[in-house]
Amino acid sequence: MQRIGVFVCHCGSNIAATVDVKRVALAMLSENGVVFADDYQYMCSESGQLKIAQAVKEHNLTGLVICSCSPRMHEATFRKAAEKAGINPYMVEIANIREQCSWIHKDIEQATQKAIILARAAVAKVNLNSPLIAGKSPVKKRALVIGGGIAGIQTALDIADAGFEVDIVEKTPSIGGKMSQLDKTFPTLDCSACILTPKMVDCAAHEKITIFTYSEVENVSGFVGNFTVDIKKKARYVDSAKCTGCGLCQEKCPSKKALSEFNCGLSNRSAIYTPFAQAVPNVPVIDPLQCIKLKTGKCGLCEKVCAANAIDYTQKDEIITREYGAIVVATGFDVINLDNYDEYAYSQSKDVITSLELERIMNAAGPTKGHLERMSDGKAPKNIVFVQCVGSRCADNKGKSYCSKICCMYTAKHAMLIRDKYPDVNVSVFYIDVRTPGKNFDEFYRRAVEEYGVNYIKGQVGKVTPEPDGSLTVHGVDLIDGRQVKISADMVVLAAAIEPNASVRQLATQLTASIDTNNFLTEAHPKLRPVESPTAGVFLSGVCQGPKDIPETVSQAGAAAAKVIGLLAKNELTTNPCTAHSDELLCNGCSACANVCPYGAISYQDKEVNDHGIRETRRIAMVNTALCQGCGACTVTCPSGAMDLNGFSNKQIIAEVDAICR
Amino acid sequence: MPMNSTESFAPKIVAFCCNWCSYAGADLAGSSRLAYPADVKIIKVPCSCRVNPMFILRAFEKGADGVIICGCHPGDCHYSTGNYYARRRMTLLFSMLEYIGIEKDRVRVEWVSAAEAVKFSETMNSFVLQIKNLGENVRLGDLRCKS
Amino acid sequence: MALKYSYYPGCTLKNKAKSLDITARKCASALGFELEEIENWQCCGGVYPLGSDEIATKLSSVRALDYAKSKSQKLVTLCSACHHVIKRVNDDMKNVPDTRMRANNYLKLDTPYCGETQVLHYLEVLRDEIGFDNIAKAVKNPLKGVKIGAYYGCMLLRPSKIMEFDNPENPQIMEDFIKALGAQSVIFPYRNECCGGHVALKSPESAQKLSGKVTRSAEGFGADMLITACPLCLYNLNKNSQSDIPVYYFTELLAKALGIDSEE
Amino acid sequence: MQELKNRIKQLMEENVAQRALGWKKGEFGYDAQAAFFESTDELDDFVYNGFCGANLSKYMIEACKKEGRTIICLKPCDTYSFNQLLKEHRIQREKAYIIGVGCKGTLDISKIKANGIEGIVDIEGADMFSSENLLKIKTVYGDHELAYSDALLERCNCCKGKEHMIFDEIIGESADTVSADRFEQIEKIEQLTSIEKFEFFRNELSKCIRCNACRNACPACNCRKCVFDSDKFDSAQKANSDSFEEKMFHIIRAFHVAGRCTDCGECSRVCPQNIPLHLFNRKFIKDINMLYGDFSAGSNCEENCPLTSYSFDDAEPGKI
Amino acid sequence: MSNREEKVLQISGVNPRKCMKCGKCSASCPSYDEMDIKPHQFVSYVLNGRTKALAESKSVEKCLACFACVERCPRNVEPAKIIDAARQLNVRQRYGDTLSANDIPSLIDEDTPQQLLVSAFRKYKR
Repeated sequence: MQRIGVFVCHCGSNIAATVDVKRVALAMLSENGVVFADDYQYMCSESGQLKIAQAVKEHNLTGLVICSCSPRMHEATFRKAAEKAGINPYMVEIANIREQCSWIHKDIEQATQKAIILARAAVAKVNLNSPLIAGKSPVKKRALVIGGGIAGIQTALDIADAGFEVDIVEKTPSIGGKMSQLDKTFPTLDCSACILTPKMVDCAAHEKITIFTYSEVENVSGFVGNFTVDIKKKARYVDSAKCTGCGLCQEKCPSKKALSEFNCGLSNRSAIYTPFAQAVPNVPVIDPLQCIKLKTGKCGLCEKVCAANAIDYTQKDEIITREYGAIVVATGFDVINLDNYDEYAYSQSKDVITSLELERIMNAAGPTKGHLERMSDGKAPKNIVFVQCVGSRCADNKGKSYCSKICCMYTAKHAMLIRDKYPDVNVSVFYIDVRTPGKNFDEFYRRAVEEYGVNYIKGQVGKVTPEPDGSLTVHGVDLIDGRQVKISADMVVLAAAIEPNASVRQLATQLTASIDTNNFLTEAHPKLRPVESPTAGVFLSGVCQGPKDIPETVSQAGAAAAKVIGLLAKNELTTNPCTAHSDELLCNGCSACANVCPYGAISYQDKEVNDHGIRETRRIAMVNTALCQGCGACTVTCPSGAMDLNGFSNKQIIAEVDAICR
Repeated sequence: MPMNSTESFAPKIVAFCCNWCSYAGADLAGSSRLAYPADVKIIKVPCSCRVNPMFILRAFEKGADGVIICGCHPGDCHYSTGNYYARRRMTLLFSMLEYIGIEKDRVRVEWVSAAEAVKFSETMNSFVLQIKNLGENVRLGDLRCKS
Repeated sequence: MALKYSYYPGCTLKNKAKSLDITARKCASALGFELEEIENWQCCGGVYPLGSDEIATKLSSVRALDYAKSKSQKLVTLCSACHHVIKRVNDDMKNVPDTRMRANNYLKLDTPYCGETQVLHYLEVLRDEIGFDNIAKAVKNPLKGVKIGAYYGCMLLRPSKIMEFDNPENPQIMEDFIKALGAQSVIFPYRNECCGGHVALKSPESAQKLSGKVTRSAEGFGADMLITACPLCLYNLNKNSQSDIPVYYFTELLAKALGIDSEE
Repeated sequence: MQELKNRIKQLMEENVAQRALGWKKGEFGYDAQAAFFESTDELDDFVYNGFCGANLSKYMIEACKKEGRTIICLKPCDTYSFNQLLKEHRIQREKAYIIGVGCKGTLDISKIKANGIEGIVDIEGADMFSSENLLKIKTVYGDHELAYSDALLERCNCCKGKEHMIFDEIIGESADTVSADRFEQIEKIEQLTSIEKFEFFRNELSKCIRCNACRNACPACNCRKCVFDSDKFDSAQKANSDSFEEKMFHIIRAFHVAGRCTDCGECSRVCPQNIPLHLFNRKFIKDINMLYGDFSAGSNCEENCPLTSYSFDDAEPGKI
Repeated sequence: MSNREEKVLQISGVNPRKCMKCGKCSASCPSYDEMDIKPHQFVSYVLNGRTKALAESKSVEKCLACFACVERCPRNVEPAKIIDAARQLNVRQRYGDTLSANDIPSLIDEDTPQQLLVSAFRKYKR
């Protein structure tokens, strides 16, 4: 028989304003097993925890029920408090009377009644709890970073600097990501390549970092501290060990019609290519869809000119299996497809471009060698119009509901840079709001207006019409002036919304990390655990978690690294004791449970059992508690009820059902 | 069903929520103050695949008027595959309940992610309404109805 | 067996836009489908009633839709206004429970009408059921060298969520149609901007301003002529745009290309 | 039948197997029962006729605990259960010598009695291997005749097929007995209104006396200890007639054997209250076939049970 | 919110709170210059209790029902429905007739399509 203490938290007025906490405590006194019940202002506070310790001592408690906020919030707190007070931490159950009661109900009577029932269910459960001891599992001292943009690079460098091995898996032929495509960065107007390239080189040179470019994560299994990951290294057709990076092959390659991904399709590249001059590794790849040799068997020019003999047309995709203690997702973003926004004529005119395309046009290594030119006729534009919020802040199923966060600042940057370099060019910016929270951000935007004379117009653009003379008419509105505005422009730049890289959907499934309705990875807690995913051992870095600029990305990358370092620094992890176990007297050995176990945690042994005096050898299911994650799939599959789950046993759940339905 | 009896009838509704998605979704509904009727009482389970059909039958036997199971969206299960098994089990169980003449609207499975607070609250509101329209559960207490 | 459709001509096609009706029917039989005029059809009202509580103004459309349902046929329209009204009313009957319930309560049909009929514009029939490539094959007098601007106007395209006719900002169907006839299509940005026809009666100055923009844009891009599906647009562009650019119904050109005599 | 008996005798004498698992004649001509024959002498009582409906597969669990090998006689439909037990590791293949016995359908004594035939003393013509289609029934009130095919169990009218799924040798011919669609009854019930369905099942289930005959006969109900007998689920007091298990017994049992039930029909055959219990199991089979592709439990030993597998685009619960 | 405002919202089915005041409707409106109250202002007029002014505005008659604002509104607010609801308010309160059958002969020519008359009566007359 348990001796249960019930503690009802007021949570200031969060609970007490809607739930009559005293009545809840009083009601619990008549519940089976309850010997003590009390209420208190803040149970999670130090004095609240002290109260628990005192009650345990005075009333010889064996189990605790805390009626408070969600167990996701403070279950760990109360378990620790119980342990301190001398009770097994798994003898604690939380009745969630805040998120599930006081915060969603207004009627005090109703809320109080519901709180009593929730508490009753928790009491019924604790009556059947038994002490659990957590196990230990070792930690593989290596981290995987998925994505080699600035987020992945920074995370990898920080982890490696702490002395742990890191692998970076990057989908494209080079690390560098979106930042490598940028020309200048706000609000300091640093040259993007100048600050990124050294970090890329550091990564390549770091003895603790292994870079797998042109590679993808194929499969993930395991759990925190013990992940096993299959990495697919796509065939590069170039031997990285031999290649000297001389670039002759690219020069000689006769197939030069492919669109350069790096230049957003604004220029061409050869079939054998490195995406950009500073690529890391500086080893080209052969695009099999473009290569004449791979398509027709003829050509082979690159092989002939390669002095290092690095070309290998027979290379195949390769799967590498590696083990990791922690995984960081840093898959970044892409610009949305603009098909839903044809009113801006992006598909109808070459002179309507996205801001990322403008970055390439402004960049000295870009398609126009850094000269501001129209893509249609190479002429220098005289009137440029920027349109903000294209596809952001949309509630119409065409675009994204969120603010892409970086557009206001990069548009101010673009406007300023253009006005600086080409003072005779008129620049107008249509905006809905200018959002500039960030250090020196608003000052930066004001400089664009005040010092550089950028014409900011509050209002959205309705349509861009290409005119017979090759110009573009921008039909907008100036809401402050109360007039429709028509601007004849040579170039229109769209601040297209950003979205998580498409690969994240599948990756989230592989990692069992959850994603939100916009495909951003969900953090474990939006405020308190922003760089951890809800899946232990999986961390988030950069835009894959939500829109952010470079400084924020780098801070988050460092934070994720710190979390990884904290994890890898441990030699072993405490495992969840809520694992499955099978009753050897009831087990039929039928293998149904092993069929549904996602972790391969169930094996079978021929074991001699003593079933009420009958000794016989039986085939019995055995659970490896280091592998078991406690999902419970096996328990339902088991026809005889031999398989049960610690912490969520059949009897406990049924007791809760009974208590709720009573 | 006359309107007034629907109004005064407070159904007993048991909601099994998986720890990783739906329970978190319920928490978010709470912190977002998205109200749903107090008739819903949540039982936390690690995964929707932990829900044994016996729990559901048990709830009905003990007087529940509706049972809803919420889990991660298929493909997003914290344990990779749990909800796929749950989906098959519940599909068959619900079909059986309908087959033996239990109103199939008394049971529901809904996939609610940790981010879908609105969906959680809307789901619970609509489920409670659905159960109120059905009225009290009289059939599934004891199928044999022995005196 | 020839494809048969329930056909809703609408008031203008029986009067000022007779040639749209006649050429459409003749081309249909040449292309192997038949337009069976709905018995006792009533005027659609010309404008879709936007008020969410409007019922009476939607009933004539529902009757036509229900007629097509009873014959298990798709309903085909020609006039942009009729198409707009009937398509949207059909969407209400399918997706707006309140409208569906009240309209059915009023009409007291044998079985309630719940948006079962598929509403197609004649152009959609050409594109989706006949196929522009088949039309190209049937062309006897290719309109070689003619530069034609397709004027869509408003009502076929918007709101795209309901009309589902084509990309509302960059449509393709009429251009593909023009190409099928062997002519050259001229894309001009005002092809989906309003011509102002709706206010031609009481604000002719507005109608002049707006329709002028349309014709100037088309001429600027080198169009020799415009085609449209809407009698009101045709009227307005002819009368108010102060341009001499000829405007035809798309079916008139179709008839010409197919070598069909468009006289009655 | 004699051929079968002789062959068993021979196998035992040659020490191929130590015992046989077959049917023993009962008190009347129509109540043959499953039995172990430990010696050739005991084989005198061995019978194999239309009243040997009992599916012997489940007895193999017991046989596997015994020394040596056991000859087991399996009708075609029984082999499915045998396979299923093999798949679940409940029996060992090497412990069995399987004689697949031909089958022309098994008889339903209540169907015979339903023809107004009472006081039965003896029934002739029930031999499995004879091609005669006539039952001669001696009663205290005189003699009756009935076509063999008119007295078949429902399960034989919608037989899965007369092919043995597993065997060491086959003795005797089988005859096709299919005269009805297996899912016809299920479909009929599905057509009823909710209230009609409920009334139908309530009426049937209220006859249940919880004798557990269905559970005992069912080859899929092979748990060492049934959940209804352990206290793994119920936190409340056990086994009074009001208990949860009592009320939900048949639904839970059907769910426990879903995907494993071979539709052998033993549950309905042995029910003393004549409750058509197979209607539950067959509903699951029908749903599984429709939703997850045709599946026949026990047709082989490899295929995964539909409830321990899944596909990404399975139907959503409540939406079929 | 007064009766009239509620009525407009009910007829239009529009949720004015969804508007983020981007002005895309006004940027898209071909009748913008003819209107005294501009499309992006419609929601404010309803929310601020000035529906009467809206109903009496020129905009009611100037809307071309071209649905450009509906199509392009990033928030699904659909301003055209608001202005039409304001017009409906007039029509239903029986002072909205701005077209009489007697005017027609002077307004038409031999080519005027029936469609124009039909829709004009719907627009200008109860």
